[in-house]
Amino acid sequence: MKVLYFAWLKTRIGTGEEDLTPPAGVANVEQLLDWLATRSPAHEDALKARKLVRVAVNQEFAGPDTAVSANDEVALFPPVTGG
Amino acid sequence: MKVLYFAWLKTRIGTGEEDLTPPAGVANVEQLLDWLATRSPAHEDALKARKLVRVAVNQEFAGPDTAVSANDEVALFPPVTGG
Amino acid sequence: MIRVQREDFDIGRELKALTAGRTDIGGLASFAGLVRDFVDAGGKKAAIQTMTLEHYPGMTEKMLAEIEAEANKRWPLQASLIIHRFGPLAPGDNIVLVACAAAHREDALQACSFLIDWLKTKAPFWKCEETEDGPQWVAAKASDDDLAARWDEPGARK
Amino acid sequence: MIRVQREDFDIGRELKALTAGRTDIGGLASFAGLVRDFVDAGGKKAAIQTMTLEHYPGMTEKMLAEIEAEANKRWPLQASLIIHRFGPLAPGDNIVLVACAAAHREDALQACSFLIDWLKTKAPFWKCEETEDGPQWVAAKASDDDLAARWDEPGARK
Repeated sequence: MKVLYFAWLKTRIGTGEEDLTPPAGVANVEQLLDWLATRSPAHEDALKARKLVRVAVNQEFAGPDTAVSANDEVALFPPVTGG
Repeated sequence: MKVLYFAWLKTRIGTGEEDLTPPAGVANVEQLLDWLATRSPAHEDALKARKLVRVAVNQEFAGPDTAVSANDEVALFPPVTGG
Repeated sequence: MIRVQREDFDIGRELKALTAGRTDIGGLASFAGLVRDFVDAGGKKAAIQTMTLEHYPGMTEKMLAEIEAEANKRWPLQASLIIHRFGPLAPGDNIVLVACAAAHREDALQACSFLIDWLKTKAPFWKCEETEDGPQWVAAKASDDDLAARWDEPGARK
Repeated sequence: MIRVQREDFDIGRELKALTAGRTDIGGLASFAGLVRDFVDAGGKKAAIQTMTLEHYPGMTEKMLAEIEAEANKRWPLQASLIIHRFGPLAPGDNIVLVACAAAHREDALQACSFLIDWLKTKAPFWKCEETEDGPQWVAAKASDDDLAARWDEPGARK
């Protein structure tokens, strides 16, 4: 699974992209975020304000229940501020 | 009094501008239009559809009761269609 | 700024002049009205060859200045512009340009809509369209009155 | 048409290209977003030195295309355009341009507002402002959500 981070999530976690193999129990976005938060103190810190974390799965906005699997591209980012 | 005509009022009346001295009884816009309609068959015809005639007195939109006097510039025109 | 002119204008140049050298503008909204080649004439489409815009010199400038002042009263604008042409025009030609610059986009967008709505119902211009059926003075549209009336509603910014 | 690019764009040239050679367009509405030199940072004004726009390549293009398609579904547009920049920008620089051309002005104006409202809340861009207090990621504004929500209301054109 390719996991991307943008804006302050990237800054805090210290990388913009990780290639990961989540454990078997990780089947949706919420479970993925829970698991990511355990990967390092920086991950935990960045994912603390969970309400400010938006997720896209394969470049589509996703909710906590959206399914994720090994070949997905999952992006984590704060609410968008373009325009 | 300077009376100006625009758009189809000008075309139908056959002139864009007249210098006129209305009779004593003409004190407001409605009375002026009534009097103008008597000036020629062309005036009468042009002023028949009174609902389609808009009036400005000294370059301000005016109603039937707006006062008019000798030194005024009065303009008659159809509803505007600019922009 | 307002301008009433026979000659064409360049939209890009006008917009650039409005924001040139400024760094306090967050948004620039504009609307340009162009001459369309077809008109609905009594239910059927008629090709427009030329359109002639007549206006009331003197009152036109006065009304445009009033309309621009009203927009600046209702919204915090950093710059505004109305250019309106008169005389003979061909399909595809520019007729009018309105533009509003503001720190916040919604102010610029709303003021821009307001300017064109009020122009349509308050500026003394009259369009005469030359079609294959001869010249036709364009009738005012009730929908334009409705759009202008929005800005007089109790909830509207004033 | 959509474009995501690092380099600047010329508003006049882009608008001209949208209407060039066409005589069926009645109105052209546009909105340009620019970098402002001041920002409200926790109640006080801070001078912006630069702003950097980060985005999500791939998803950005996808979302802009979806937003443009939605505008064309809701309003009868003859042409539409979204250009959004990324990378480092200075106060006064262009960020974004949206434009809509239509036979009738209200379609062009509404679609233009819609495009910028949806862009603000759905396009994966993030602004980082460099002030004298250091770099600050811009927080999303609730007012932007409200403006975007207008287009989801039961009465909105869909």
